[in-house]
Amino acid sequence: MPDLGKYAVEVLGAYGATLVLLAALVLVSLRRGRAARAALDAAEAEGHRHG
Amino acid sequence: MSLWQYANPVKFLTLSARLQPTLWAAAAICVGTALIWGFFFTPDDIRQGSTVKIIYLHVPAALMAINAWFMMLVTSLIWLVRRHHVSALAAKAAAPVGLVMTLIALITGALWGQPMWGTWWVWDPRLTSFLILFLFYLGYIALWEAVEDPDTAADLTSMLCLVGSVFAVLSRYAVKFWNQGLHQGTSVPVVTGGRSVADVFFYPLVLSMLGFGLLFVALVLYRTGTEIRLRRTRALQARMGRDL
Amino acid sequence: MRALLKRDLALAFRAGGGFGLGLAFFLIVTLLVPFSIGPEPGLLSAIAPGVLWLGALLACLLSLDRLLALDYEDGTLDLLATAPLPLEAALSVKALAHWLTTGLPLVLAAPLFGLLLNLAPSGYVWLVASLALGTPALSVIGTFGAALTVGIKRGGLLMSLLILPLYVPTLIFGAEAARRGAEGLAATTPLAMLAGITCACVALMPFASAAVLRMGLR
Amino acid sequence: MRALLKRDLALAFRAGGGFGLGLAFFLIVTLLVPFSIGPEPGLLSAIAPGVLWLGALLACLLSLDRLLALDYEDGTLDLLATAPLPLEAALSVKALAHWLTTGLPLVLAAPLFGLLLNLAPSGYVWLVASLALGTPALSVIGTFGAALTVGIKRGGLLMSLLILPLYVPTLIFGAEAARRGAEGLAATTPLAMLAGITCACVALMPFASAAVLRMGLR
Amino acid sequence: MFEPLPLVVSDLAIARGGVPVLQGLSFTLAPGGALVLRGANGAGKTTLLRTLAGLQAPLGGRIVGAEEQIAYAGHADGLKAMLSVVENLRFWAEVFGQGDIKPALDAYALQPLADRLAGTLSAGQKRRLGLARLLVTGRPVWVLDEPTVSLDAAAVAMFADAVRAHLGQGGAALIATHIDLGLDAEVLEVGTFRADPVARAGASDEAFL
Amino acid sequence: MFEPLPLVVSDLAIARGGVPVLQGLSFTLAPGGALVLRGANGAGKTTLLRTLAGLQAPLGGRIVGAEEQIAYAGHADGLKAMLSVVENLRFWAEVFGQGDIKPALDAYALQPLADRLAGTLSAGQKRRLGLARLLVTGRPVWVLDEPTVSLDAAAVAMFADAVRAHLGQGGAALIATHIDLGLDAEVLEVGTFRADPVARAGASDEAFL
Ligand code: HEM
Ligand SMILES: Nc1ncnc2c1ncn2[C@@H]1O[C@H](COP(=O)(O)OP(=O)(O)OP(=O)(O)O)[C@@H](O)[C@H]1O
Ligand SMILES: Nc1ncnc2c1ncn2[C@@H]1O[C@H](COP(=O)(O)OP(=O)(O)OP(=O)(O)O)[C@@H](O)[C@H]1O
Ligand SMILES: [Mg+2]
Ligand SMILES: [Mg+2]
Repeated sequence: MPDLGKYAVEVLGAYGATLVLLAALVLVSLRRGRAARAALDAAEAEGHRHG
Repeated sequence: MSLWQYANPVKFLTLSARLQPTLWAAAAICVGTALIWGFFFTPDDIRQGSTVKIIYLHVPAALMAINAWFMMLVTSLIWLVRRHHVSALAAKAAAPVGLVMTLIALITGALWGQPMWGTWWVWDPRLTSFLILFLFYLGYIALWEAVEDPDTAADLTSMLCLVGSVFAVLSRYAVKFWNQGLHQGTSVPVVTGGRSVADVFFYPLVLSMLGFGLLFVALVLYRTGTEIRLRRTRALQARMGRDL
Repeated sequence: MRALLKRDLALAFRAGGGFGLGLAFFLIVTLLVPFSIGPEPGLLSAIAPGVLWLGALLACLLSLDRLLALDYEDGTLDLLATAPLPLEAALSVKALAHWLTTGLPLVLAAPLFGLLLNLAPSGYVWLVASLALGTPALSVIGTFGAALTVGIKRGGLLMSLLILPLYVPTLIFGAEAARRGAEGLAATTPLAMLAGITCACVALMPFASAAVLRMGLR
Repeated sequence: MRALLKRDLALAFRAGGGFGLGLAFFLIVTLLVPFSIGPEPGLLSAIAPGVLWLGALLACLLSLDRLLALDYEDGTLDLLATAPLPLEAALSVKALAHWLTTGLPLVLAAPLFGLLLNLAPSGYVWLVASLALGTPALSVIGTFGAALTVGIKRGGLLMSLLILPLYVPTLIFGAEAARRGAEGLAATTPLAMLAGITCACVALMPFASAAVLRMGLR
Repeated sequence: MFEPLPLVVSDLAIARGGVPVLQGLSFTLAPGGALVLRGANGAGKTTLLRTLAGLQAPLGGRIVGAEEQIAYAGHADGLKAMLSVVENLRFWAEVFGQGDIKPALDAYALQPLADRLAGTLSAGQKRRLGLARLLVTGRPVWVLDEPTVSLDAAAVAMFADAVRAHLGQGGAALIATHIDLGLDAEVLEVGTFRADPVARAGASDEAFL
Repeated sequence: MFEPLPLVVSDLAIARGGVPVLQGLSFTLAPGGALVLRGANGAGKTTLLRTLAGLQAPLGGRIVGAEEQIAYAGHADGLKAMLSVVENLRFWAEVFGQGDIKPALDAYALQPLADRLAGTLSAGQKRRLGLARLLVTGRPVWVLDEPTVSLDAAAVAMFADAVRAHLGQGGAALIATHIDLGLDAEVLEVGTFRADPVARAGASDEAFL
């Protein structure tokens, strides 16, 4: 851990906030993507049953 | 072989599925390396102390925030002129990414401002322009959400993007006229190649910018795929549900 | 086109119409400012030009809300879109009617409201000039926003969100001109910029609005 | 009643609904203030509490516009008036839904906006407290105004005009509490007054609103 | 099974916009009975039905048995464009304290549309949803203003069936309409109760005459 | 007297909300002819009429002779509640460059209501005013979506007379309706052109299938 001096809060805050935001963005994207995939698979399966 | 063939959703999905693993891996490696390098292995600046480490987050995020809007402008134009659905959906997919990048730039900037300028926020032209950009993203996303019919939504948001871009440029001039500002000038002018940042700070910064760029591309490809699947689901359901 | 203008004006003057209400809103915002920020005359006169411009902008924005929404709801827009009148012209006329019933009264009443806020004596001319040059742009840009959100229920606030960033340049140059005027500085540059923005908007925005409206009606 | 609350919240969160837009409007007003009155930090921090209160009030006001109007237009109000639910309860619930989707987010976001306007550090607590105590009154009084103007096309601006005077006491005490807090003075008296106003309004206004609405539907 | 009192209207006089429209109107609607209101455009049918539903006050006369008994359906359907068919119906069911919406969906063949947003329905589909709402009110007296507007023949038959089932359960219905519904109902011609324009009894302007 | 080209529709395909509704529709509407559209609720009549009026784009096929020829009247009447009957009518007459509104007032017996605000009319009176608007457009091809909703028998007869007179002058009319108008007109059953849900022609979602 580097010595951040008197600016530790700001620097750590900046890194923390950025990583949290990026992680949230990626996770939300992945969750939505999975949901969309599942919905599509369900719709396609049903479509085949209907002919 | 025309480039436009990738405007076909199926072709697009196939290609993007092939590209994505590489992109995600490269993005993770670049961002990870750059941030670890920047955070642990660069010295403090004489004037700014350890806050200089924020640059590896702030600048790439700011860059991507602007580029995302630019990309949306181009894809919107493609949709309006050639009506390729993938293009419109790519714009839709990019907006939240741009919004988050803008937010990161604003937050890291504010955190940087507190030690450097003694205040979280000043009405500096660059900062102000960014806030306006943030609003544009919000409005653009809200409009996508509010319109029921997907093609109409694509049309309307594309027009908003177009008109909004003109006004964004205008705002930039207006804001500069209104207040001269505290913010740094550009220190990495791509055109001239000259720069005002020492090499120790510069290399991780470039790596970080590359990483953020790759991350942006990977995210947009993935999210565009999601949008395509949602549209396809909708189409299938409509086909089955319309039995009246 | 004359018919449309006449009708919009007639509707504005009828009970429940928009005329005078923009003005009233402007008045009330100006009145509420001293209540909310306190009554010191020095502070008030420092912020007077800005508050007046902001009030004018908000009054404009509020009255835009139903510029097209009412016509959409009762089917008039569909019928207008099939009428021989080009939609661009119809929207220009509607923007003009909006300006005549909202912007113009604000311009004329602004000096009075300036008194309420201790505006510096040198500021009146510039305030009126900047409002007169700037409010047409507000109406025209607003029409674009209204066309974008037509057909969206509860579109009013979404419209505000979409329009306000578009209003930024007009507001900056307008308020800057009024402020510099009040402080006795040269205000011709921002005024010229303002005039430029207004001319460009009046000439070009109706096309964008009509395009957007056609998409929205579909 | 639960059903009504659930429905109103669901509608607010749907596309085109009101949630977040009040917040956006608040943001935009705060943003436009520096554009119109200039960027000096000293001036800004002097007017910050007042501007924030005024912005909250206007955001509330704007979103009230269609609180009842939409339900009136599609006939829901007629049907609700004939339902077993007393109209007083229905209107209280609607006011509650309005506060949850507009007032509460404003309260939570206010500190952030305080940053933009250089609010003095001691002011944050008082700002949030005064908004939390005051915004419910704004929603309830606003419901009264909406009931008063239901059925009037383009009633939005008329409603603003009618409501704004009713908002004055709330605004005065609220802004005063926030201002004194920011200046480090004792702010409990205005805060107590504000709490009193809110309690009285929440308890009594729904009866007035329901009475007025019954007349308006006729 | 309902146990409603009969709806008894005696010597009713009503006005719209301060102008008397009908007067001297009396009728009794017994449980199990239906009454069809007829009358030219502007005769005052809508005004009468709104008065019975309690949405406006009568000028004179008495209405007994209406309070909390009436389910009203007017020209507008009270649907939210941004809620789905099921959500719209469930909302009204909850407001009226009823539980199950399935019978209502079935009666108007709305199952295939159940998850569509109400705003995307066609005119007739919207109307069907509006009529289905009556079935979730649990109220005995239906007061309907031109219920069959924009319905096709099949949907009109659904409506007639629903009314018949309602009457069979001891409900009652008062229907203003211009077309023939194929219901076995008494007909009331409102035109014969037209308010006398000279001896205008008790309009709000009367005090000035 | 009009001299319109016939309205020729060939192989038209239309969609609503991105979902194809009708396809393979062809017909010719000659001057002096009337065509009645029939079809169950949700069959796509409104969508078809809006497409012909140019309010939405077709998915495929051609429409010839519609431009600037069509007067459209949809579910909503386009009336301003705060303008009087005469003012409403005169506005549309001016927009369409016509002069005289008296024939229109007479055709629908609106003279007694001439100075009333449109907002105070009854449902049927409003509709009459909405139909009177067609007479001041001077357009040869009337495209009407359920024009007789809430009209009483007398008003339906007025409407039928107005259509007959219009056809007699060489005009043409395309009318979607669920009731019998007593007009001598061809009938087009739109149900037979239902878009095939599997072989969907060119809907906006098609790219995704
Ligand atoms: C909320 C506040 C801030 C915002 C919105 C903001 C915004 C931006 C933007 C948009 C850029 C990209 C400019 C470009 O690439 O041309 C940028 C770059 C930069 N910012 Fe900030 N900034 C903020 C605060 C700060 C602060 C407080 C500092 C440090 C004192 C700072 C230092 C820098 C530096 C060094 C660059 C790189 C300039 C370059 O190399 O191009 N920023 N900022
Ligand atoms: N504000 C008003 N002033 C004067 N007359 C009015 C006013 N409002 C309504 N009327 C008239 O009252 C009469 C009754 O209207 P109502 O809506 O009850 O008729 P209705 O029988 O339902 O007709 P429709 O079959 O057309 O729906 C109409 O003649 C109408 O024109
Ligand atoms: N956004 C949408 N998504 C899916 N289907 C839709 C959408 N909007 C409309 N539809 C469907 O399109 C079909 C055509 O509707 P249209 O309004 O043209 O019917 P119509 O023939 O006029 O019926 P009506 O007689 O009831 O007025 C309907 O089945 C409707 O439910
Ligand atoms: Mg009626
Ligand atoms: Mg239809």
